[in-house]
Amino acid sequence: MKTMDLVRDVLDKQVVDRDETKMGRVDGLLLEIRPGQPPRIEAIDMGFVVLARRIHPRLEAWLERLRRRFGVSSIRKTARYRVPWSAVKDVNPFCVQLDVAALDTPAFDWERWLRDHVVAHVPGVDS
Amino acid sequence: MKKTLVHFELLLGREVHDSAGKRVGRILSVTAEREGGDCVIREYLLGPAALLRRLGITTLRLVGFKHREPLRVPWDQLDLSDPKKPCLRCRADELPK
Amino acid sequence: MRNFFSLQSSAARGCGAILVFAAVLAACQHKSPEQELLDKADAVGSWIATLQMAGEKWLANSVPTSFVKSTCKEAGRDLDQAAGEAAKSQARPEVRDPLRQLISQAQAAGASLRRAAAANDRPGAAREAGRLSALGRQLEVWKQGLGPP
Amino acid sequence: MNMKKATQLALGIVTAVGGFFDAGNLATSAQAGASFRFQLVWSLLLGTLLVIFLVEMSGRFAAVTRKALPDAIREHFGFTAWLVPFLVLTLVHFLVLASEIGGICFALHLVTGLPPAVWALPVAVLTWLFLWRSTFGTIENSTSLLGLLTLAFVVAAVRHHPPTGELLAGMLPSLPHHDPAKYWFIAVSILGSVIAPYLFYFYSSGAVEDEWDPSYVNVNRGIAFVGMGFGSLIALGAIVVAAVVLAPRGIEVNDYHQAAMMLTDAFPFWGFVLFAAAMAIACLGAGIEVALAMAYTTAQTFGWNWGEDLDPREDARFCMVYTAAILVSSLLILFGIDPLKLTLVTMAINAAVLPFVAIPFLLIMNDRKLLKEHANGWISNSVAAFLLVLALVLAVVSIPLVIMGGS
Repeated sequence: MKTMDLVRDVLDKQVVDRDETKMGRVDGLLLEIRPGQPPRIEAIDMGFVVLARRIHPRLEAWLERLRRRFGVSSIRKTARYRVPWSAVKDVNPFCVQLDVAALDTPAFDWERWLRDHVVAHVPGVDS
Repeated sequence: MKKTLVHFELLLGREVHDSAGKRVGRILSVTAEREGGDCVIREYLLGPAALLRRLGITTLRLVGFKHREPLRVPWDQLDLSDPKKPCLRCRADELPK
Repeated sequence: MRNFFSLQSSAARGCGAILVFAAVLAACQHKSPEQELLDKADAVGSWIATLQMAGEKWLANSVPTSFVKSTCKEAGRDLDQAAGEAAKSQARPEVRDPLRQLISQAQAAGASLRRAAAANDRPGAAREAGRLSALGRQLEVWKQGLGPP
Repeated sequence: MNMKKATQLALGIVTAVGGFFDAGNLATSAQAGASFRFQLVWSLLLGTLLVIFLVEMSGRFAAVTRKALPDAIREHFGFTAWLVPFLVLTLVHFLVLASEIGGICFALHLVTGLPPAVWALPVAVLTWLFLWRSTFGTIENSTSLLGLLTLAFVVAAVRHHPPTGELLAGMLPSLPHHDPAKYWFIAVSILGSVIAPYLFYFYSSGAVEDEWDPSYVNVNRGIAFVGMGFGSLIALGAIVVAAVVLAPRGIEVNDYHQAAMMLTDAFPFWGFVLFAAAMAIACLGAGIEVALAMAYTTAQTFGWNWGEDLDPREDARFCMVYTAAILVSSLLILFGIDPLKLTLVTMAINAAVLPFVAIPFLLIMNDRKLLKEHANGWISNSVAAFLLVLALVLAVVSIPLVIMGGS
């Protein structure tokens, strides 16, 4: 895809990792404004704080404070995860594919935390 | 040099004024191209027609809705130095058709 | 996106208008005390019929005893409420008092039916079912006496 | 059509029959039949016609784009536009789930005599276990095969030989002779129970789980028409039975106890147990579908990994959503909310939130870039436009009706 509509084809798209594991959505895009050159996409923003910003800047500030105060250390980063555009492998009508492994990224912090601390303790799930 | 960064998602829906201060329309769609490893912005599309185009709605034409072309603003004509108040570097009627 | 926000806020205004509309409708729905009693009587009649059916079905071995007991309990609760509201009604006494009488008889019949089912007293249950059936007919007569609304 | 698609079609139809009839349908049908005999059949027919078209659309969308509805709606309209419908639908789904759990609890109360509130937590655990342990396929097959028990209402209706003339007359809308507020409240509730929003989110996500592709468009059409048609036949059966058994005795359904003896005229010995079993199974099947619909919608909104076929360790967040939803909604029943009143009010709210479902749905079904030649044609769009107008009217009238007519 050479020409695309950033709103239609990139923003809010499903993000998948190398193995096509769903790891979140393009919650925001960061543009770099360059003098004399067209703006380029610097990075993809993912996470709750980014979504909060889209609703209202005050909600973002509030969530950010809450996160700093109560965040469990292992899931602290997940509220905001920024991936440089250079990590994007493919943009297709179905998803935006990144050249990373979801499990190693902060986007999967919650998933990992729930798996290790909740799901693993449910009787009947062999760990 | 420090980079000037703008949150793209916050640009959407912002009202654009031209150099004479006249209201031109809201940013509702943005086209971009991939250049090597980069992805760069080409045009900003303004007005309700841009929204309909983005949503792929063509049926409204059947019920008599006039199908207008969205207003196209090339990347170099939009001043984003204050992302909350984007404005044109020219007058609305000077935009290339 | 801002377009959607304005859409949503107009939707919120729409909801406000609906609530006002509802309040106005509710205010217009003002009923006479006799009319309110008649509405109450429908619910009472429905419970009387339910109790009668439960009794008859229990006698026919179609429903278990526990069901009769819990039905009587639910009916008792609603009938108590109806009795309280009828007592507070502003309707004319010659209209209101026969209904209060009927409700208290229905309460008594429900309680006896419950005891009869619990004690596996089949003749007793049959008697109560008959009594409920008569009460249902009396309620109809009372409704007719009140005339068409 | 190959063998796999034929089985899919058969299974899909059975699923639709099993999944369609739930606490809402049972409650509204019983109330309609008991209070207005056959006069509200038109509302059921209208709802069925609309739900057939909507289910067909949501399945077609999933087959062609391989995306489920919530997924596509967020991508298409953006997060801010989807946020309000998402929150509203989550709240409604929560109430529907509580209604279904309440229905199972009441059915168990009928059989055991213990109060429904006692059953709230065990039922929650049972429902959750079902979801936690099984794959999408087993859930579909087991609940829907058992769901065929609800056909008892149809058999009973036939045994009663309902008056055909009156039944046919009920298929056309008419003004009530008494209690207009109640009449319209039930009419709206029936529409809300038939066009339940969770159906579309569940059905389209299920189609993605079953890996449908564009070649399934016709299978989907068959499932929508036959399955939803059969499902509403069961609801029709319940209206007829209530009209023949309860209405002549003067019983109105303001409490589930008043509906529980419905089948004992047609089946003197088994009727009572059959009612309880049909109710429990219908509500369990629907409860599982609603809980899954909630998990699908949330996971897709935020882009989490999802799928009922995955091991809970692979989509922990998805599993946590249905776990929390089941637990919290069972609390409503534990605290002793009357299941029937909850169900009836929820069905009216279902109708009130229909615009939130209908508007994005109809816009997206017309996107030719996404759907190409499978985008809505003029028939679907006419039905859809009608639905939209109806949905807006319902949204305006249903809240006042809840206040006035809700018993």
